[in-house]
Amino acid sequence: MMSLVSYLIISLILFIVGLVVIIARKNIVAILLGIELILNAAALNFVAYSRYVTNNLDGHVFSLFIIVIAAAESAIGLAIVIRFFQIKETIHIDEATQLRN
Amino acid sequence: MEYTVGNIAPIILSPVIAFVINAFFGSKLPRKGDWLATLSIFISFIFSARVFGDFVFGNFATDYFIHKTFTWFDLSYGANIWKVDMGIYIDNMTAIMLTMVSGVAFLIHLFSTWYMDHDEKHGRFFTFLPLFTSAMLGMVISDNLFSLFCFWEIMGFCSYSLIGIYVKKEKAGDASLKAFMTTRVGDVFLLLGIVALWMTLGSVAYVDIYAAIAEGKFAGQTVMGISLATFTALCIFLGAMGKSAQFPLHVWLPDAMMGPTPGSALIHAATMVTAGVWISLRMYPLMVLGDITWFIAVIGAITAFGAATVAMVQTDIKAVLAYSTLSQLGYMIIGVGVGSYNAAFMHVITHAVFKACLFLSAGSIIHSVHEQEMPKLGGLRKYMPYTHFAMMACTLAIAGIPFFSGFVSKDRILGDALYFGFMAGQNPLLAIVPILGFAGAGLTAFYMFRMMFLTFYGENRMGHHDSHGDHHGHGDHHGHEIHHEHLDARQNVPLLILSVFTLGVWFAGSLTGQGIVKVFGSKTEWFKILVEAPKVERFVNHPRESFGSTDARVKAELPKAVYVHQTGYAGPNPDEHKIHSAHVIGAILSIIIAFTGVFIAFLMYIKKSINPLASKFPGFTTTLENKYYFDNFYIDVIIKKGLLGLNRFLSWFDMGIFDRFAVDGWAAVNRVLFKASKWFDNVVVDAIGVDGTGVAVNLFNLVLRIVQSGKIQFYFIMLIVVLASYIWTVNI
Amino acid sequence: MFIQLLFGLSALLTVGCAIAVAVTKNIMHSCVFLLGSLLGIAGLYATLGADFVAVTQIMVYVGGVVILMLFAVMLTGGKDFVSRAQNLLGLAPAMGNKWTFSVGLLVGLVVILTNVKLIMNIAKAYPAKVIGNDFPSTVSQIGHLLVKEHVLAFELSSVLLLGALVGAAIIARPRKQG
Amino acid sequence: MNQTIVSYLSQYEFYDSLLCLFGNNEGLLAFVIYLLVALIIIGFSATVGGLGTYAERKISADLQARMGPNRVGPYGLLQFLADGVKMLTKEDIMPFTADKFLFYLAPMLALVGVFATLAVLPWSNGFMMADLNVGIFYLIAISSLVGVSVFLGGYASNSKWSMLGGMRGASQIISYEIPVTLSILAITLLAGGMSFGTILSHQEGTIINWFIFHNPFAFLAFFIYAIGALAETNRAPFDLPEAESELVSGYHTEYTGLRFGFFALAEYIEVFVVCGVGAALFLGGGNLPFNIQIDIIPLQLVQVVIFITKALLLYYVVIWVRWTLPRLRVDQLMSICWKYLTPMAILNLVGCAIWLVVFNGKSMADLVFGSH
Repeated sequence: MMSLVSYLIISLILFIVGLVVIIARKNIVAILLGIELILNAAALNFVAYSRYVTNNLDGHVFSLFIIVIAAAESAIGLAIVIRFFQIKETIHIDEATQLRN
Repeated sequence: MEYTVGNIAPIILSPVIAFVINAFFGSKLPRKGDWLATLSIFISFIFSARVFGDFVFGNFATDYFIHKTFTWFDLSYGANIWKVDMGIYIDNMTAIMLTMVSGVAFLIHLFSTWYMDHDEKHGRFFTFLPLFTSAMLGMVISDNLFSLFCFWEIMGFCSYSLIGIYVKKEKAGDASLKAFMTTRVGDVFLLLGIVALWMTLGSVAYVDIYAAIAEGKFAGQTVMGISLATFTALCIFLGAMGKSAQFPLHVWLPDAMMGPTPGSALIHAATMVTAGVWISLRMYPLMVLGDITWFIAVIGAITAFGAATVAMVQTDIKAVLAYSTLSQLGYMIIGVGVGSYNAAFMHVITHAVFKACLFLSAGSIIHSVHEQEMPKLGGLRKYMPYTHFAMMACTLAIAGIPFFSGFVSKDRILGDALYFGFMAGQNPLLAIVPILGFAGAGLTAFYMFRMMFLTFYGENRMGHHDSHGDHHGHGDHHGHEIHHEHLDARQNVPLLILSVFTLGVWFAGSLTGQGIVKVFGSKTEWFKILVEAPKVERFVNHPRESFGSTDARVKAELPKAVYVHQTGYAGPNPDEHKIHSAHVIGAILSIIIAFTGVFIAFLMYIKKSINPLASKFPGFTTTLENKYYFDNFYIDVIIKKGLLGLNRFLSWFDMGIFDRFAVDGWAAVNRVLFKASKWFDNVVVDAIGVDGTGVAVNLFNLVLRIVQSGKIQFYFIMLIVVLASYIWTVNI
Repeated sequence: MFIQLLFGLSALLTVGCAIAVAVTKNIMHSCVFLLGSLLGIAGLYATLGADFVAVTQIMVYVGGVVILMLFAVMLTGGKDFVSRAQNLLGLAPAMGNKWTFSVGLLVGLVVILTNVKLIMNIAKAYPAKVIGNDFPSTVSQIGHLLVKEHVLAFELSSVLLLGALVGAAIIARPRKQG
Repeated sequence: MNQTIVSYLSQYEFYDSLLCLFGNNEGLLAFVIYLLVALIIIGFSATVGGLGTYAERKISADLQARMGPNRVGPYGLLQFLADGVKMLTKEDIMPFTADKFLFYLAPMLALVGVFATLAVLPWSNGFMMADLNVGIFYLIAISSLVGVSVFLGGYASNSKWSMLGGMRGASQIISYEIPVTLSILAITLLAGGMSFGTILSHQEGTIINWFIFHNPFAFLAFFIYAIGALAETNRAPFDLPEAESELVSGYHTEYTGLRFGFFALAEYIEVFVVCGVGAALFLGGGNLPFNIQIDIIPLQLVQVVIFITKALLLYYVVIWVRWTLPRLRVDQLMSICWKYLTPMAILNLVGCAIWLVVFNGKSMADLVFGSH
C-alpha cells in the first residue's frame, strides 16, 4: 500500500487539483490557494524521495525551505491582493491585465 | 594556563556589552552610563592583566604562544574545503599589548568621566569609546588577518563617529569624513592583500602564513606580474599606512583632533594608530620576504621628519600633539623597516603611555581654561601643578631625555637605523633614514619644549579673553583670574599614574630585579627577552588546538626564557659587534641632539635671546604652517587640476577630434548614402516593404491579440502545455 | 498497522479536501478545506518519518498561512465579482463556471498524461522496496544540515523572510488618498 | 524511536499476560491501551474543565467576599454538572444568515485542537500518551487550530460583535504565539531536545534542577511564557475576544447550547494544558522537589498527582489574575506583544545560548554548589 509511487500519485492529484484551481478560478485568493496546493505537492515529493530513494535528509530540508517560501509568497501575495482590492475594488484576475494603474 | 572562552571572551565582550547597553538604554542610566563603560574596561583590564601575568612573570620561552581556534562557519562541500576559522593568538607581544591597551583605555575612560561631564554628547561618547576599545583588543588578540580586518573596520567606524561627535560643527563632520575616506584608501589595499593571501594559501591565520613562508610556498607565485610576497606585503603595508597615518596618507590625523580630547588620546594617539604598526610587526616575516623593508624605513623617516617640522610652527596645543603623534608613528615605522623589531614594539608601548598622558594633560588644560591656542596661554605652572608635573614628565620622555621611556625605545630604533643606513651594506641612499631620524629627534625635543615653555612658563597671557571662561557656568571668576585646578581625582589620578610609567626603568628594567635596574645596556631587559621577530620555522606543522581542548603542554615542562645575548636587531646583515658600536654612537648622538633641541627652545622662548623661526624664514614657515600644502595638494591639484584637466582634455578631444572627423565625416558619408537610399526607398521599401509589412502586421496581430491578452491564466496554460509537450517529446 | 491506517486516512483527507477546494463555490469554505488538505499532508509526512517537517507544516500553515488567507478573504469581501473585462470565454464569475473548469480539466488531463509516463518510468527505476517502520529522530540531523551543508540557503531564506515581511508591510499599508 | 505509553508498559511483566489475553496481537492491544488512556485523559480533562468553571466562580466569589455557588451538592461542587445538563437541554439556535458549515465546524475545531494537545502532555516520566521527538513543537503547532476556530466562529456567526471578537482573537493568538514559542525555544536549548521526556529528565533531582532556576534567562522566560500563555488562551487580562463590556460575548455571542459548551470547555481545558506545559517546562513536571529515582508504577502515579498539583497551582494563579487585573485595550495588547515580550524573548534566547557556551551548559546551581 505504501510505496514511492503511491506518494507520487497523491502528489500528482494535488498538483492537478492545484492546476485546475489556478486555471478555473478567477478570484486571486482562490488562485493563491491553488499555488499552495502545488507547492505542497512538490514538498511531498521531496520528502517521499528522501525516504525511498536517497536515504538522507536533504529532501526534508528542501521541503522546509519550500514551506518558508510558501509562507513568504502568501504574505506578499495577500498584501498585493489587498492593495489591488483597494485600487480596483475587485479581486477578479481578469481585471489585472496591466502593469500600471 | 587554562585559556577558555570563559576567561578570554570577557576581554572583548565586556566593553561590547557596555556598548550595547549604553547604545540602547544609555540615556536612561544615571550619568548616561559612563560608569558602566569605565567598569567594563576595568573588567577587560583585569582579564588582560591575568594574561600578562601569565606570560611575563611565567617566564615562558620567548617564542611560546597560545593559538586556539574554533570554526566560525563551515561551507565545505565534498572535497572543497571552505572553512572560516576564528581564534586567539597570544604570545608575549599580545599579552603586553592587551594590558597596555586596556590599562590606558581604562585611565582615559576615568579621565573622560571628568572631562565629558555636562557635555551634551556625554552619552554618545561613552557609547562608542568602549566599542572602540573592544575592537582594538579584538584586533590584538585575533589569530588571523580576516578577523583582524573586521575589528580594524569597526575601529574605523568608531573613530569616524568619535571625530564627528559634535555633529553640529561643520568642521567636525568634514574631519570625520576625511579620516574615514583617507583610511579607506589604505583599507582597500589591505583587503586586497588579505584576499590575495587567502586565494593562494587558503588561510589567513598568522601561523599558516608563517608556516607558508618557512616552507617556501611563496616562491614562484606571482600576482599581476610581481611576486606574491611583494604584492601582499606592499598591500598590507599600504593598509598600515592608512591606519597609522604615514606619508602620504597622513592628512586625516591632524584634522581628527576635532573630537573631544580624551577621545583623541585613545584613538589618535595611544591605540588605534598603532594598529598599522601592529600589523606590520605581525607580518614582519612577510615584509622581509617581500623585500620592502627599505621602503617602509624610508616612508617612516619621511613621516618622522616631515611631521616634526610642521609641529614646530603649530600654535594649537592639540595640533602640536597631533603632529608629534605622526612623527612618533614615523619612528615606529622606521623601527619596523630597519629591523629593530622589539624596539619598534617597545616604542608602541612607551609612546602610548606618554602620548595618552600628554593628550589628557592637554585636555585638562583645555577644559580648565577653555583655550587651546598656545600664544594665548602661559604661566599655567602656578595654577595647574599636577598637570604641569605630568606633562613635563611626558615631554621629557618624548624628547628622548635619558632615564625616560622615550629615550630607551627611540634610542634603540635610531641606533638600529644608524647601523641599517651606514654599516649594513645597504644602498648608500638609505643613509637618509638615520639622518632624517636624528634630525627629527632634535626637532621633537625642540617643539615639545616650545609647547611646554609657551604653555606653562613665562607670564600669563590669558589677558582679557574672558569670553571663554564664562560658558563654564560659574559666575565667580573672570577671564584674567584663572581658577586653580579643581583637583578632581578623576582628572589627576590618571595623569599621575601615566606619568609614573614614563620612567625608563619600567621598560628597560630587568624582571628578576637584580640590584638597581641598569638603564644603559642592561643585559636583562625584559623587553629584549620577551619580544623578538617571529621565527617562521617554528610554525611548520604546528598542531592546532581548539577551544575546550586542554593545553597539552604543562607549565612546568615549558622551557624558561633564557637570556641569550642578542642585540634586538632583526634587519639585514647583522654583525653583533658593529651593531653594538652603532648603538653606542646612536645613544651619544641622540642625547646630544635632544639636549640641543631643548637648549634652543629654552633660548627662544624663555631667554628670548634668539628670535623664533618665523621672522627669519617667512617662506619656509608659511610652508610649514600650511602643512607642506598637502591638503591643498589633494584638493587643488588632484581634484581640481587633475579632474578638471582631464575634463578639459576630454572636451578638447570631443570637440576637436571626435566632432570634426567622426561626426562631420560621417555626415559627408551619409549624404552620399542618402542619395542611394532615396532611390531604394521609393522603389523597394515603399512598395514592397511598407505596404507588405502592414499586411503582415495585420495578420500577425490577429494571433497576438489572442495571445498577449494580459490574462495571467492564459499565460499559465500555455506554459503548462509547452512544458508537458517538452517532457513528452524528450523521453525522460 | 497504525502507519497504514494513518496513511490511508491522511491520503483520503488530503485528496478529498483538495478536490473540495476545487469544487466548492464559497471561497471561505475553500480556505477551510485547504486547511484540511494541509493537515492531511502533515499526516503523510508523518508516515514518511518526517516528524519535524510534519509539525512545521502544521505550525506554518495552520498557525499562519491559512489564517492569513482567511483574513484576506474577509478583507476583500469574500463575495463574487463579475469581471468587466472581456475574456475569450466571455464574462466569467469569480469562482469560475463550467467553461473555465473544462479548460482547467483539459490542461490537467495533459499534465496527467505527461506524468503518468514519468511515474511509470520511476516505478520501473525504483521498484517497491520494503522499508521498515523505524523512524529515527530527524530533528538533530536537520539542524546539522541547516547550519552546515545548507547554511547558505538557510541564511538566504532568513533574508527572504525579512524581505517578505518588509515588502508585505509596505505594499499593504494604507496610502494617502488623492 | 518515539517513546509511548505502550512501549513504557511493555517493560513490565503484566504486559505479557495482557498480550496473551489478546491472543498475541500486539497491534490490537496497543489500540486498546491507547483507547483506554485517551478516554481516561479526555474524561479527566473534561472534568477538570468543568470543575474549572466551578473553581472560577468560587474563587472569584472568595476574592469579592461573596459565597459563590453553594446549592447543588456539597459546597456547590456539582454545579458544573447542573450547568452541563442545562446546556445539553437548551435549544440549538443558528442565526438565519450564518454560514452553516463553518458555524458547525468552528466549535469542533476548537475542541479537536485542544484534545490533540493532550496526546503529548507529560503526566509523569512514563505515563505519556506519546513522547514525540518533536513533542513541544507539536503542542504549539496543533494548538494553533484554536486560533482558526476562533476566527471561523466569529466569521460564521455573521454578526458584527462576533466578527470583531474573532478578528481580535485570531490576531492575538498569532501574535502571542511568537514570544511563547521563543521562550519555549530557550528551554529546548537548555534541554537539548524537544521531547518532553528529554526536558523532564533534565529536571530530575532537587528543586534547583528545575529549568526555571537554571539561569536568569530561563527565569525570565517563565514569566514571558506565563504572560503569553494567558493571552493565547484568551484569559483575562487579555480576554479581548470575548470582552463582555464591548462585544457582548465576542466570537461565541451567537452560539448556544452544546456548541457554546464546546467553546467553553475548550477554553478551560486549554488553560489546564498551558498550565501543565508551564509546569513541565519550567517547574520540573512530575518530578518531586527532592531527589528520588522513580521507575515503578505506584510512584509514577505519585508523579501524576504531583504534576496535576503543579498545574492546578498555576491554574489558580490564572484565575486569581483574572479577578485582579483590569482588561487591556487592543493597542496596548499588541504593543505589549511586539514591543516588549518579543524582543525580550529574543534576547532571552540569545542570552540562554551565550550562557550555554560560556558556562559549558552548567546551571546556576551547578556553578554555586559544584557540578555532579
